[in-house]
Amino acid sequence: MNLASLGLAGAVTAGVVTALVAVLVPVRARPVVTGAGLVLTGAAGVAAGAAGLAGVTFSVSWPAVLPLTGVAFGMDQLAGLFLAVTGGVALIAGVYGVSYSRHGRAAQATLPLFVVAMLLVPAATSVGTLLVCWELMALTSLLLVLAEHRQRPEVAVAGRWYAVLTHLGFATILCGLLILVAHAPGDSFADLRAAPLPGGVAGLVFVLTLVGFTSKAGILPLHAWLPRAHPEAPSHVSALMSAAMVNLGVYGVVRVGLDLLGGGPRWWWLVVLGLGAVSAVYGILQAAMSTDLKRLLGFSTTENLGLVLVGVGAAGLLAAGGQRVLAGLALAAALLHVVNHAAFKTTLFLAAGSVLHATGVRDLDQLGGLRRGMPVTTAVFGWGALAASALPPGTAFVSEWLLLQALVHGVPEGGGAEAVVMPVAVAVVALTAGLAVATFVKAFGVGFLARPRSRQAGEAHESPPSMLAGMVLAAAVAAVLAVLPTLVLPAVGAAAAVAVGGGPATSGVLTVRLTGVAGELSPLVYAVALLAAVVLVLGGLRATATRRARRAARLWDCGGGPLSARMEYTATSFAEPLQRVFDDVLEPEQDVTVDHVEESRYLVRAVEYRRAVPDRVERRLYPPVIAALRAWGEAGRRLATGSVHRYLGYGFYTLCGVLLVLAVIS
Amino acid sequence: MSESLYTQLLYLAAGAFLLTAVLILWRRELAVIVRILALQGLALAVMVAVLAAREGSVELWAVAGGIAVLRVGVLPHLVRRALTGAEAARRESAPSVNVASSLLAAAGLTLLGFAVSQPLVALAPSPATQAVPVGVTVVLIGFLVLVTRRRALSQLVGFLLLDNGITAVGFLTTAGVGLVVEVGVSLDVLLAVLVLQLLATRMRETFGDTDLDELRELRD
Amino acid sequence: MNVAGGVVQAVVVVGGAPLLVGVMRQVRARLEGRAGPGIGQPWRDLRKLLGKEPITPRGTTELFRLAPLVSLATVLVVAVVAPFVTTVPTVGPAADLFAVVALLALGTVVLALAGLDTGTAFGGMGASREVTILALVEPTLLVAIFALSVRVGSTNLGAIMTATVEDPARVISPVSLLAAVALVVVTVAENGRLPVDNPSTHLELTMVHEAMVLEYAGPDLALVELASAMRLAVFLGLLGNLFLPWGLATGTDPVALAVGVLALVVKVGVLGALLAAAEVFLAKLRLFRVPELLAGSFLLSLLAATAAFFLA
Amino acid sequence: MIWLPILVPVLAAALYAVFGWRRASTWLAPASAAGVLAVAIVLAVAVAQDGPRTAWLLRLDALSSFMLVVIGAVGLLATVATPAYLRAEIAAGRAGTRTAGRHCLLVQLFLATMALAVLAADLGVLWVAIEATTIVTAFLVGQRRTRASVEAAWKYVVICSTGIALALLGVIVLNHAARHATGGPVGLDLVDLSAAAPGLDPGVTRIAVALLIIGLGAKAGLAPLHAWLPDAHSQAPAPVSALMSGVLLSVAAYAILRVKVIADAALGAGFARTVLVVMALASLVLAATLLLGQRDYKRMLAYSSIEHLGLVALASAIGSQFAVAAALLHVLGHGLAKGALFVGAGRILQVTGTSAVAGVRGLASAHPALAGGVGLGVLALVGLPPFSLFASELGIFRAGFGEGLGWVTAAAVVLVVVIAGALFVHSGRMMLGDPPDGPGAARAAVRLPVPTAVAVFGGLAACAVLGVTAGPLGSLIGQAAEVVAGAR
Repeated sequence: MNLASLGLAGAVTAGVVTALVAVLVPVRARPVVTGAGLVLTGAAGVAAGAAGLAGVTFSVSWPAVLPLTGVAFGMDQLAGLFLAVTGGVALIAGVYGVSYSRHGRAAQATLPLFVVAMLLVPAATSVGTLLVCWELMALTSLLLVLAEHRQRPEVAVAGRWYAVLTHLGFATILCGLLILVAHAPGDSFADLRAAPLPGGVAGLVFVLTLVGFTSKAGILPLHAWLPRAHPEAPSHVSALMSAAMVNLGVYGVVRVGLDLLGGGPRWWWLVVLGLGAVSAVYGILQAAMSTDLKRLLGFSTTENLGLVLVGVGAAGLLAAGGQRVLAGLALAAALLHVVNHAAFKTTLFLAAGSVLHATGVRDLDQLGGLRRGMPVTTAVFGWGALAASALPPGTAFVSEWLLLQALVHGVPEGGGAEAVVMPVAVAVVALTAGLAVATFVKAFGVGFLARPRSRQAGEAHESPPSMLAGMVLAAAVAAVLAVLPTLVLPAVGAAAAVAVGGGPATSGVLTVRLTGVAGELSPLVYAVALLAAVVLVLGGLRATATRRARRAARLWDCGGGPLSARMEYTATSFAEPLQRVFDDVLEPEQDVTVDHVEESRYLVRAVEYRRAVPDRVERRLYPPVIAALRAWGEAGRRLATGSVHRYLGYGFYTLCGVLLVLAVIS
Repeated sequence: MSESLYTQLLYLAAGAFLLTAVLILWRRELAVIVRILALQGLALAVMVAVLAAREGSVELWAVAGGIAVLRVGVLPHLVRRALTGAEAARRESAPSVNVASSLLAAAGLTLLGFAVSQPLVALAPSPATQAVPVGVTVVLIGFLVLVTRRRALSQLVGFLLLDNGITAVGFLTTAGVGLVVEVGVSLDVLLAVLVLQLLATRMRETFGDTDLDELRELRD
Repeated sequence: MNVAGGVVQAVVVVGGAPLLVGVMRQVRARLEGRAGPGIGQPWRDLRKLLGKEPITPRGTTELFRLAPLVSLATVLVVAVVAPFVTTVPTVGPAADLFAVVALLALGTVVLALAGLDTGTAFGGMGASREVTILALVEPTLLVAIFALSVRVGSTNLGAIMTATVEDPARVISPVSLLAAVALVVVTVAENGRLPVDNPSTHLELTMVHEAMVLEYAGPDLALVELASAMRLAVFLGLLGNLFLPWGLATGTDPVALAVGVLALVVKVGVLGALLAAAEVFLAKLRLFRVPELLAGSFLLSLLAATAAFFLA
Repeated sequence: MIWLPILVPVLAAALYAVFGWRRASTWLAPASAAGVLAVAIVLAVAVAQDGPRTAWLLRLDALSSFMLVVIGAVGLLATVATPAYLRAEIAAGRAGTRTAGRHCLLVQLFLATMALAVLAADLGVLWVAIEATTIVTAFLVGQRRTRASVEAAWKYVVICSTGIALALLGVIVLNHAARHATGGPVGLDLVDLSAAAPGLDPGVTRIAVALLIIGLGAKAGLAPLHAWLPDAHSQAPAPVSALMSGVLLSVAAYAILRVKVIADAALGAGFARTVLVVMALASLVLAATLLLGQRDYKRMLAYSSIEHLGLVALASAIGSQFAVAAALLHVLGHGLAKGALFVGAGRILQVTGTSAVAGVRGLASAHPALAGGVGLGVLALVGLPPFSLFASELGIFRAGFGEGLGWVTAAAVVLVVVIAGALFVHSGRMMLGDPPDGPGAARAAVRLPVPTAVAVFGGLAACAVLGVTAGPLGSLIGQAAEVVAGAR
């Protein structure tokens, strides 16, 4: 036993015990018990992950568990990274949940099991184990998504989408991995790495698993569950799903594509990069249009995971071209973005949950003015929004900078496909970053600043202490990651090295220095410099400006009387210019109704403007499939008309056919 | 019994066996059909008796007797009993495939039966196995009756036809499959027919008509 | 560390930026046949504003008061760390081009948030338009950076400029030209100049930047104006140094620094004058035609990035 | 000793015949089923130690003892739920005590015939036993005496009897081949047959095998003669549906496995595999097609049985030891889960009065325990862990990809996904949301009777435990699979 295996065992034990206890204890003690158990589970997961990142390994297999297949667990740096992230998010969600969670017994008991399943996925070292943990994760998350099904009818719809799409994704992963297993002596990862594989089969395996894993990561085109399920789940569950579960999709792509299949031809990674790029832009565009706070965050997850896949794709492409060091850099950038995204998305979802808790409103058009009632939540969300906007000194800035460095340096001397791919990828990252800025300015500015746009928002009050503690903890982690990414970068680099080989991608303590290529960045310096500059400006202002006291004054109302909240810019109007720019991509649905005064058609009484930006990919892709399935089912009903003659006829004709065939072949 | 007499008797019985099957397909009057069914049972019993005489086996004679009782007496009687009181259902209403077509189909099925039985005949050529195709054909015709006839009782007859054919094949190939199994099979068939007869009666009681195409409440 | 260089750069940018605005207004006035107020007018305006009482509109939060400070601070940091006068880095490895761009964007973002914070239609409108343009400019900017840095193998501004100084022929390469044009468009868009925005209008329908900062008054407004001017100066300075890096000091001795300052002032002054002259002949584009302009510039920058392999 | 699994239920049946449905005899049925299970376990241990044993007409090997365990386990589950079910039926006036007594009697006979089927040493006896199951269950299906239930019973008997008659023809043809086997004549004894199989005439054996598989397939709910299944399962009383779906189909599948052993030895693996693959895929397509637009939740469960038996058939077609082990595990897991589900569905029918999917809304709110049980059951059917169906489906698919049936297996996976989607959607509609007001609303909460709850949750718990670890059953399954695939 070592720290890694002990930690994992501890996490599993804590999770399962918590689930059992949560079923048994009375309703009032339940949130505290679940929260405490979740914190323990998460902490044990972090410990196991940290040990794994430090290079502690273990390997166990229990053939008796899971009949026929058996399970095997182990640890390496790559697994450790994802374990640590999941554990960390769980820990924070546990703290938050103590005063947030008011759900039923089943949901409370499922939550720790969900965390356990997520912790086990990266620790799996055989196909059977991976699949069983994957499905356990899907099952528990499905139950959690459904936790509030009585409150809102949309929950059932979201659950349906999630159930079907996640099962579809699982099926493709299953097929892919089983084809791989069929060419190997056993189903352990070690066997698979050693298996000789024909190129076509490897490609098939990769594509199949890619479809499944990217679906879990919320990547287009199988993303449709994500913007539905994430908003409808309880907020700490949303945080777990959005910050921990989707990562495992990336884990799957990296583990199978780079580790088990050992890289592969360029086209694999061009596909990955393309999927990532399209998802990033599409996700953030939808987020920029969204007025539902949690849906916005959900689409932002699609965006960020898209960016991660851009990094993974670049890593695969570079590795295929023999540039191992740069591949390591690209993968390290992607994995660092996974970590960073987990930190800031947890922050954001928890803050959104706090808003929802206080107001019951998710619609940005009805929020606003939360600063007064909820100062801590506002500050936390503001910090999260900065982190998500990829601006210094935010968290995402560092990882996106690393990603850009990998892309800039990724062009080989002679040019080639990379010479076109890399600049386009840079453009995608840039556009995504720009739109992310717009999105989060909207979310924060409209949602939290200015005046409340509804009664609920006006009466909002700060959330209970444990929720605040959870949020602040998440924000603090995001802050540390933003300023001192060097704390985690060596570990992230080691995890990347597991998949693509090569040494550490970066070095340095206060400064991130790239290995092998020129490039350095010191987020700490920027933070300090900004702070110093603010102090300097403030000093300069004190020295030069008059010392008169600040005076409150009326806003400029064009002389038309006091401004009301209805005159404010809303999230919809804020996004309108962008919507116009991307009209052809988004195909929004708009509707203007003009009401006239009875006496004259020239006097307008009211103008009503409605806009909806449906998910166009979903609109184009899914309805035909659903309609086809429905038609299939409808047509198929003719198979069972109730006529016993018909039923016997099936047998009769089959028999005659079979006998005929037998007579012919004998 | 001389070889030729044996063969001729056997083939005569087999011919009668097939003919009765075709007649059942042809006729619509249920009472007549039941009578033909009894005749077919008789033909089957004769077939087994001829085999018994040929083999000189007491056991087979006993089986022949059993068959005669069961298939000439009991089973047709059961069907007839279900018929009584069913005035409206005495005639087969228009079958889903008309008589002419079903006769043509029967011709096709005969060809198929003969074609498919070739390996069975070839495995152990003898006068008895030469008649196996007749049994197979009757099985197929029985199935055809099941598929096309609309009255509950006609289906019952079809089932019995099927069963007669199978029994014939059994005796013509290997003179039975062992006593225990034989008895078990006969008992099962008897019980199945009993159950079907009871159900047919119950159906008539519950909703009057036994036209099976009315029976389409359970569907998707 | 190169404290002297950093201080000199900061002083030059802070002191010179309002003068640059003054020069541009003067050029414009002369070309339009007016006498103009003189190039010192922006400084005089700032002094007047600093002397007024600070005002906080009702209903705004701390963010509204902090925004001008942060906005100015970001430009100040850029002025210190980026190579304007000398390529010797001021504070460690901070002169990364991506980082500089992101810092400048941060300044815009806080002002946009402040605009939203006021809760007026103007503030929201300005913020919305400003971030839209920001989002659309980003791809052009970063791809142009890509084009410039791929050849050097670094995104460090100092490294790029040094490489150009050492090999002047690069300037007239197609990559450079395309990237330069793209960056000029970016500069125009990012600083709210014609034809993207008209800095001297206060017409509701067309305002972008001015609508966002409409509620500021007194010393706060002074900071906003100063930051805006410095932003323009910084952009022009970077543009000048990236494509015409001559005169840039590569050491820290006072003479070289002095030459560097002089070169910077001349480059920025000329560029500013050219920009002002061009503006005389331009009308403001409709807001929804701006994306076309930006798309064009993006195309140029993408061509620049790929041209590095296909033309060079 | 070997006769015990048959004698115990027969004795119980006799007692029911004498005493009918009384307070004292209520728990006789579960006791008898528990007895079968206990004997099955004892026998399984004995077989594991001493190898197969035979008695007159019967033979017990690892495969038979495993099937006995399945019969005992699902039988116990169904009979535990029976008293509560019958009481509710009597209370609702849909049945009298005579019907109840006859119900119990027939169920015991049903268990006995199934036990006979899996213990039969002789293909003929096996056939007799399987046909006998049709006869004893016919009246159980028609128990409610409504138009629909009589209709279902008629279809059930006609289609199954016809199918099974084809199997009889197959038995006879196989007997013909066996009498003329090159190694000297043999009877229908299963062991003798497989020993002599290489000497069987291939042409004749092919006909026999085709007839046997198609015929037994009717009883196993495989296409093309599957159509009785949804009707019978939806009309039969819930515990009987549980038994039919949970074990009867599997017993027929067991018979197919026995036939396949002979077929593979006589004809090579290809022939039976082709037939079974076609039937398995046809069943899966059919189940998927009819589940998509399904409107009746009991029929939904029935079609899901067709799906699962299709998977078992696929595993049999694959035929490797691993695949057969997966098939056996699947049989047990499916029996437990489906048994629990039918019991639960029967309860839903009793509390809501409708079997239409559209008629049930907001079940999770109105009847949380019942909905929880049924919901978990659906998740088990879909093949989610920790339920054992996950392990067995994974095993089947793995074997399929490993044994060169990649495309077929891939098609099966796709169909299973479609089916899972349909199940999710339909059951989600029933479970989730707020119960509506007005007509069609789930009536006021009725407590779930304890025995029903025990049956539902006990079955699911057993299924889940089995999915985590098979324990000693694992080795039994291994041995049983060796009986089928060991010869290869």
